Amino acid sequence: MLPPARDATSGTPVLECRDLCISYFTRAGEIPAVVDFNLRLMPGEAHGLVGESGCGKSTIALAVMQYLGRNGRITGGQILFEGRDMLSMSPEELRRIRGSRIAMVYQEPMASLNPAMTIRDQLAEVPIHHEGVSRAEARRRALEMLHRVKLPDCDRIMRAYPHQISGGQQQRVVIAMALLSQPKVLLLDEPTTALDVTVEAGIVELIGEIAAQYGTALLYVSHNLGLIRETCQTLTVMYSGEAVETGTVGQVFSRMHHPYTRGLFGSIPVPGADKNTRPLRAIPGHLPPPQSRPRGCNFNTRCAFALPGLCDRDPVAMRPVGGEAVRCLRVGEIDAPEAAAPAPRHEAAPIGDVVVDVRDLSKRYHELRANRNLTFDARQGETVAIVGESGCGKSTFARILAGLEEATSGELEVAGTPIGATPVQKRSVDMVRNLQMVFQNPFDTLNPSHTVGSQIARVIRKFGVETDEARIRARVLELLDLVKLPREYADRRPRQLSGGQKQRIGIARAFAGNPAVVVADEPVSALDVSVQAAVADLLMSIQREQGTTLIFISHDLAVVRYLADRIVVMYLGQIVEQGTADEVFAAPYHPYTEALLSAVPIADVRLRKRRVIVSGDLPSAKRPPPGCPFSTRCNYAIADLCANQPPPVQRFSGHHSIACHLPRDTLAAMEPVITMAEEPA
Amino acid sequence: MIKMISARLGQMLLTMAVVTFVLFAIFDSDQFRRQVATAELGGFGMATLSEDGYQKWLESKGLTQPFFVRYVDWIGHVATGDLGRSMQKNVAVSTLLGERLRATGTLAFFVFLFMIPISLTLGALAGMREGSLLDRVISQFCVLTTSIPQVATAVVLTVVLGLGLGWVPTKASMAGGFNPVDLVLPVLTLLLYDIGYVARMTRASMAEVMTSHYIRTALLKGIPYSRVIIDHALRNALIVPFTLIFLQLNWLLSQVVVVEVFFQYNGFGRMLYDAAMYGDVEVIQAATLVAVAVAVISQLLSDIGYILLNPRVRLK
Amino acid sequence: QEAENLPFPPRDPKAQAGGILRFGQKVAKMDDPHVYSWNEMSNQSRPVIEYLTLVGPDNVTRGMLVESWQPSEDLKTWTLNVRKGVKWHNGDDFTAEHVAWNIRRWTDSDTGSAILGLSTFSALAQETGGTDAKGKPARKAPEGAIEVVDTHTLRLHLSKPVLSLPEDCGDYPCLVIHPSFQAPFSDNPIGTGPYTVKELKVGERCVLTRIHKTTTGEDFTYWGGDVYLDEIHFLDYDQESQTLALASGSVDAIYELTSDQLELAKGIEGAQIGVTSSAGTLCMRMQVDQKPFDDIRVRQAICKAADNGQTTTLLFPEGGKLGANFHVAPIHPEFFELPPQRRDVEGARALLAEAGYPDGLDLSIDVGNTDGPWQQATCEALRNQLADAGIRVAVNVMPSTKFWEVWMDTPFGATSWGHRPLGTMVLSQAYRTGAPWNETHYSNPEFDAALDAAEATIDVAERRRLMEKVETILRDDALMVQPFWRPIYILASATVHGYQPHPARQSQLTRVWMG
Amino acid sequence: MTLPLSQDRVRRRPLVRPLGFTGTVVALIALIYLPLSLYVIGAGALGSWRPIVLFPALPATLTLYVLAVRRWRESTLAVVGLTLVFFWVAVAVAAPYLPLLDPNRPVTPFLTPLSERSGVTFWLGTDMRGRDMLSRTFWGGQRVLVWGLTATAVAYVVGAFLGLVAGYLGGWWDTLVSFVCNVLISFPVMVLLILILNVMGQSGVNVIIAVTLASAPAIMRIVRGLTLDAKTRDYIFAAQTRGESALRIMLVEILPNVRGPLIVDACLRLGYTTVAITTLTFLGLGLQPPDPDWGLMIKEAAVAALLWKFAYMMVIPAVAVSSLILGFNLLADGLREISLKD
Ligand SMILES: Nc1ncnc2c1ncn2[C@@H]1O[C@H](COP(=O)(O)OP(=O)(O)OP(=O)(O)O)[C@@H](O)[C@H]1O
Ligand SMILES: Nc1ncnc2c1ncn2[C@@H]1O[C@H](COP(=O)(O)OP(=O)(O)OP(=O)(O)O)[C@@H](O)[C@H]1O
Ligand SMILES: [Mg+2]
Ligand SMILES: [Mg+2]
Repeated sequence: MLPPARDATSGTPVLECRDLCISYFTRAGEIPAVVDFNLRLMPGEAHGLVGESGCGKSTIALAVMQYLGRNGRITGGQILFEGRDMLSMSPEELRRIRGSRIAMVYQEPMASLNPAMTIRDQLAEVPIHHEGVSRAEARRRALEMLHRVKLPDCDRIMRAYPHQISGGQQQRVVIAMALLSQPKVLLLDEPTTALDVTVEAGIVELIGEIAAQYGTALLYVSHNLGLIRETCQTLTVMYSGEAVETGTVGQVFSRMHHPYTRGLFGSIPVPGADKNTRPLRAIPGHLPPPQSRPRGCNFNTRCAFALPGLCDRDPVAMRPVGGEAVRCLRVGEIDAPEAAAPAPRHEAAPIGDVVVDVRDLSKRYHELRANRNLTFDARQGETVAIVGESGCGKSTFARILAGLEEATSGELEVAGTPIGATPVQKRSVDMVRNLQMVFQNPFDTLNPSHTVGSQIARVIRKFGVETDEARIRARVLELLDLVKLPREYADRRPRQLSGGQKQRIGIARAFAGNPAVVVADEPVSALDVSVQAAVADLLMSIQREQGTTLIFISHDLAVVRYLADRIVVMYLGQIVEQGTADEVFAAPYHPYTEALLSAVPIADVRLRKRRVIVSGDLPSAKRPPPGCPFSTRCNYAIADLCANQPPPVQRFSGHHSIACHLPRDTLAAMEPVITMAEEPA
Repeated sequence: MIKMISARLGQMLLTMAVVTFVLFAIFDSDQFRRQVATAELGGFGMATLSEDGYQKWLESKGLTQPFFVRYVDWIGHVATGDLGRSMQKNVAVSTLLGERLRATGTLAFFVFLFMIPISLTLGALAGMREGSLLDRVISQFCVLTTSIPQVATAVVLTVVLGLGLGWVPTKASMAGGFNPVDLVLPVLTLLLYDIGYVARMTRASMAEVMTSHYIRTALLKGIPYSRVIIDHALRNALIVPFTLIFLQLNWLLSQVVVVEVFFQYNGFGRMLYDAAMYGDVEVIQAATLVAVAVAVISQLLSDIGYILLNPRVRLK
Repeated sequence: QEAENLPFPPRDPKAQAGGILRFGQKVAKMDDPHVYSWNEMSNQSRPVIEYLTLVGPDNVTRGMLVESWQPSEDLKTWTLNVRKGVKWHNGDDFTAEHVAWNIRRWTDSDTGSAILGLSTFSALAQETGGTDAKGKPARKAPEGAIEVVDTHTLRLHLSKPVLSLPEDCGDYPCLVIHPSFQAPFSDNPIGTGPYTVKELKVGERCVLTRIHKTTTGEDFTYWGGDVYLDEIHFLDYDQESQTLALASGSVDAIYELTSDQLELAKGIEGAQIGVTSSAGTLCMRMQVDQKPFDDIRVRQAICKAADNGQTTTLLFPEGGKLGANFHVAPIHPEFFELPPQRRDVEGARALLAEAGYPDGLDLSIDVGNTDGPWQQATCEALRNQLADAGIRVAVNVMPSTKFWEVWMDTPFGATSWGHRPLGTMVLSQAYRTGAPWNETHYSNPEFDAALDAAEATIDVAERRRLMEKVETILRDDALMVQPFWRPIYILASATVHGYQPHPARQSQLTRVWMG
Repeated sequence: MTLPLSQDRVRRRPLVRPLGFTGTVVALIALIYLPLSLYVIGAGALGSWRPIVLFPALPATLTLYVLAVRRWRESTLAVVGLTLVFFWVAVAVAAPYLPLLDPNRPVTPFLTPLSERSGVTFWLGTDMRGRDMLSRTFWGGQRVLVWGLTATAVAYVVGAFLGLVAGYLGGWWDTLVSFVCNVLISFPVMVLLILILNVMGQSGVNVIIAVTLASAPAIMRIVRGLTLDAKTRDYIFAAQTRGESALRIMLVEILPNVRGPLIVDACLRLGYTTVAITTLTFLGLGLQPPDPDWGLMIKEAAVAALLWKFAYMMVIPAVAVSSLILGFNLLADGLREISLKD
């Protein structure tokens, strides 16, 4: 499926970066965003660029396009396109190359399409301006290209404006636009991050096919190691403006050398691992901003192997290790396998009585049914995860639980008290205190105008946990200890904190009143992987200590698998499958669960994945099909039946139930999606 | 769309009813009737007028009837197109209003004629390259012109162009018939501020569009810069200014008061000012109806313009 | 063919007929001439309808629609000889009956005319029994008071002696209209003058045009002889804008040049400025029955602290005449010159302390700028002067209509009094006990008696002698600070001839010509 | 043994700290604004205190200027704007103590700038009544500043509260408040001001009412929009899930966060209010004489001094008022620029 990797040492690379240095010039001074970056991209090769947010990935992609905005400048090195230095090209030459020989696809498809022009005009522009063809010819080519990227109903899409088509379709259009002139190099800057996982799977597949078909070289920028593993042959891991490790995917994923790469892998939840048997190991500390990088190795302040006097002295150069290059002074010494030993296991917390009991809960917004007949429960000390893609009604449920919305019908009991239709103002202080929320967006979760300490203190005061000012202060400091933040942070304002730190404060705030139930609505999905691991672990450890019931909402199955005792899978407002984590991850599957599982990119080379691609996008929640909500995209759909009849709930073992029309045996006979590979590649 | 239009027009009627009711109520006070009588008869006359005489005078003006009767009457008349009579000017309000609106319309026409192309061009040029020298010059010019109160502009223009250089008449009463040269100063006064304002808005809109990702996409598609500006940037950047231009109508209605009073131009603003100072209720009422209608309709036009120009909203 | 005893200036031998005069002033409506409240209204009407008598630019009153008059010995019965040969625009002959009709209307308080405040007509009217809210009686001329002797003779029987009948008849609203009158006058302009109203757009323009035919189609010859202008266009300009309009050539003459604009006007090439003295003034008067002005020492202190000389030079350096706080002007025939009073700040302080205000006094004066911003400036000057004596005055400026509502009621106000041809006229309208415009609430029998005596004396020299007492009482009672007599300025371009400033600001355009 | 004490000592902080930056600024503004408004509005009631009430405002003005410049020094626009505004504030505060001639005493009319008369130099000349232009210009800013600030502040309190109510509570509240504001907005501003002032008479208080009625709807709309945005933030949900009262959420959770755009808008609106007050005075409807006032100076000069050689009489007040408005506008631009950079 993927084109075989060519020999990277022979022939002219289509794109080459030599000792590339890029800086942004701001009023704070020069920000060296990228330092000493090298890259050789051979024709037809797919190269991945991974790293956490802010490490300079996009900067490299834009530098290749020679488009760094007003304040960005290439301060050193060369960029060679087919052996020619791009820095010495005239603007007109550059213009000719852009969009025809090198093309780029961006993260947010909606933002990269002109809202006031039809898709047709935006596509046709490319051949018109690059090849001088007639408008009709240009349109013909555009249409053809839309067919190639497997868009349905191409004629309609040609005439549509960007907002009239779905996000997945927009991304395909953007890809079609990039491919129209059959470029030699295609730069993809996080092309799927804004999309739902099942849609993402389709796009990733498409990119792979296209690369194979056109022989285009790909530079694939992503923060998702799994995605790189599935799409590229070679990769570069970046940290804080520098490449720290490059090599082929096989080499790097199976025997990584740089401590950072290892840390990164250690913090990614892998399907098959859970919080008790294989806790994640977060990298300590956080990414230093470009203007305050440490001396010596950029990673030395966070590295377990850093040697004072060695790693913190001089800049470190890339050095070859096997077929790879690694930017580490101690690369040989620290390769011992014990370095990767897993962190200690935790005892599973005891599970108590049912605390949250949901029966037939529905919520309508006018004609839109955000939740339909939800039924499940959660016990004391248990983590129940709700997974599902955007718009399936996860947050709606959380809001009902928190009393911000009222259920339209059905029951919701917490500790025996019905609260489904009681808004928060009408709930008892005790109930409010016992039911707290952790929110998704770290930038929004704290009020930017008040200090962190005062926001926690307010909760303590409000719930009457403490009344004396000195003791409130003491409690605030204790809570900061609990979430492992320095005590001085009490006087800081949210903008002085990083995303992960904010999320910790959010957690401290939620737990300030010792709640019995905490609802966490996507608490880690906006965070970088390394931070994600730390925050998720924190949540788990507090839960363990306090015996809290945690309702964990996420769209990321890997995270969910890692944390949850039980999983509830939702699609378009309905529960399609629920059971313990193990049950949901093993066959039988609901076809949607199967697709969801398959769509999760897996970075662990020991795991094999069966590919299940579903077509199309999520239908609008306003007009769900009358039968099974998934019937429009289901590969197994039974004609007439699925689309029109609501599916029956089939019970398998204990808690495991699946709402599906497929016969029990068919379900039971499903192959597992993820399996252990016999031998690591 | 039709729903929106009718809803807005309904709202407009409601607003008109409320506003005219409030005005009627305010002007119904005894104090106000006396003020009108004083304006009519003069201070010396009022001092010699007997109470009977005053009552007779009120009666002759139809002011003795209870207020709601007059209001309902007035509404009835307005519904049939009769806007009443100006006490101060002794003509039918509809005639007066018609003439004055035409005059102000002429003024507005010239203001818009120059303002639209100039301000859009300036704004687009400035916004195209944010932070460039051209941008700085245009922006500062705009801040400066929008900082000078119109009374000051009017005075200075009169001194320089009217008296100093003697190029144009200093007053625009059009007493000797319509004379386009008379319009120079009022139009210039209105223009100076308005150009600055609209250009600033255009610049902001353009600058925002220029930083958008689709402009980056277009440039990196290899489309020539000029085509990117014309095909991609302007099309989006001018949506806001275009809708803003309709809203300027409402703004203009307010600004013409100062300018028309200063330049003695017989338009809507001067009429309203005179009427307000005199307490000429029916003129004020009629002018208010116009003002409300202009406000609502210009808002409506601006919204419709926005919808039509912006496919994102249009095709929802 | 020029008739004798015409009230107009003699005709200019160089005069050319024809042309249009563009005259800048506020264009007001012409509703009911008898209730005109602005001079501008009468300006627009004067070429159409006329007075019984005309007060000339020289402050001399001459017969207009009445040719002559004879008072009785006791000044209570006046015989008027109506001019013969005068025709109305509708072809009717002008008769004494018409005059009687007009006078009846003037004296009916229901008309709402300020004319009733004039001595003659208040002496002609009697109370009818009804009263108004302010307790003022309704009034009307009784049967027999206005006696039509024959078609051209009229006899008026007044209830008390009045000296100023001819002057009163020339006051600006005393225009003589046809009994068929229906408001608004502008729609139905029947008069006796040489012009008729062609177009009126209030706030824009008023066009008067020569009348050559009566409405019945007969030839119309104006009784007053030569008239030169074909048309008179009154074009609407605010007081402040008139000068500029003339400067930019939009008008040929303006109604009034304000003193502020004198410098500006001098700078206009070829423009002629006309000046005359008038008996118009600003009275910053105090109500004698209101605190703290009920204490005469306070009033005297204020008068002592005021510096009228300074105010005069400040406001009207060219043409202003010094006032002396008794409201009779040097141009009045009966003016008696009292010895001047010196400013005495210390004396004022002493009086104040005596009156119980050793730390000074806080006052507020209402001013309405009814004739222009000079009124406010006068108050400000007074404020600055009084400050020296520890009297702190807040100048409360209000729009003119607001001021006219309070002018009779405010304890301390600045009222602009127009020109009266005789000194006694204004005294009897404003300071006599119970007079219609007695804004000071002054009531002094001694003063009333002295004024009666003066008003009963037809001989000017004798009257002047009698005025000494009147003026002294008024000045000693310290009713007002009346700092100056304002000059009247007009402005016209060089092409306008025969346009003269008038002390009562009546623009008399009959003999004006363009050349 | 001495441990608690020493800890205490460590905790002690410099004096301005407990107030914080915002607190210090608010205190300084109060120190300037209150004496100034007392001086201008309550002149009569002050009696013999009048000459000294402005003393505390002088150092406060300087301190505030220095603080503000240091805070916003990164934006040249903001610094220029601040300098213009503070020039006039300083002049307004210091006017009683500067060696100026009495602004109301006539000397000689029509003295052109820089001319000398009996040993006194008239830097800006005298007006048509012979009053010193320099002193009139300096005194003239006081009332515009005081009434402009007061009117804008009142309009803000009213508008912001309505906006919070309409935006946060929504539903009927929103419908009602929005309708009333729409009604007011459909009046052209100048017309509204003229009507109000003509109906209620001319006084500073009525100017405040008029400006409030004219500005509050627009402020309400802005605050409503910002509130609608803030309302969807998680921290508001967090407050709601704590069961906080609506009033507290509006005032404590939302209001501080909409402050940024509001401060920018307030600077612009101070400019508009200054224009409005000047224009109203010019039309004879605003604040009334006796004291010098820029609008009035323009008005008087526009009548009397329309000659090239006398143009200084209206150019000076026109430049004065324009520079103040320019200051407000530049400040607004600068602040917006800074907020965009963050
Ligand atoms: N225009 C700019 N001006 C100043 N600094 C910038 C600019 N653009 C990016 N940076 C800084 O440069 C560094 C690299 O940014 P870049 O966008 O390349 O990171 P990235 O790896 O693409 O991150 P992400 O995953 O968040 O997209 C960051 O620290 C960023 O803050
Ligand atoms: N207040 C509301 N009014 C109307 N519709 C709403 C409202 N809130 C949510 N919805 C709709 O209800 C559906 C479920 O929304 P919800 O926010 O619960 O989804 P979600 O699963 O949390 O999605 P995401 O992953 O994007 O956060 C969506 O279609 C959404 O548009
Ligand atoms: Mg990026
Ligand atoms: Mg959600």
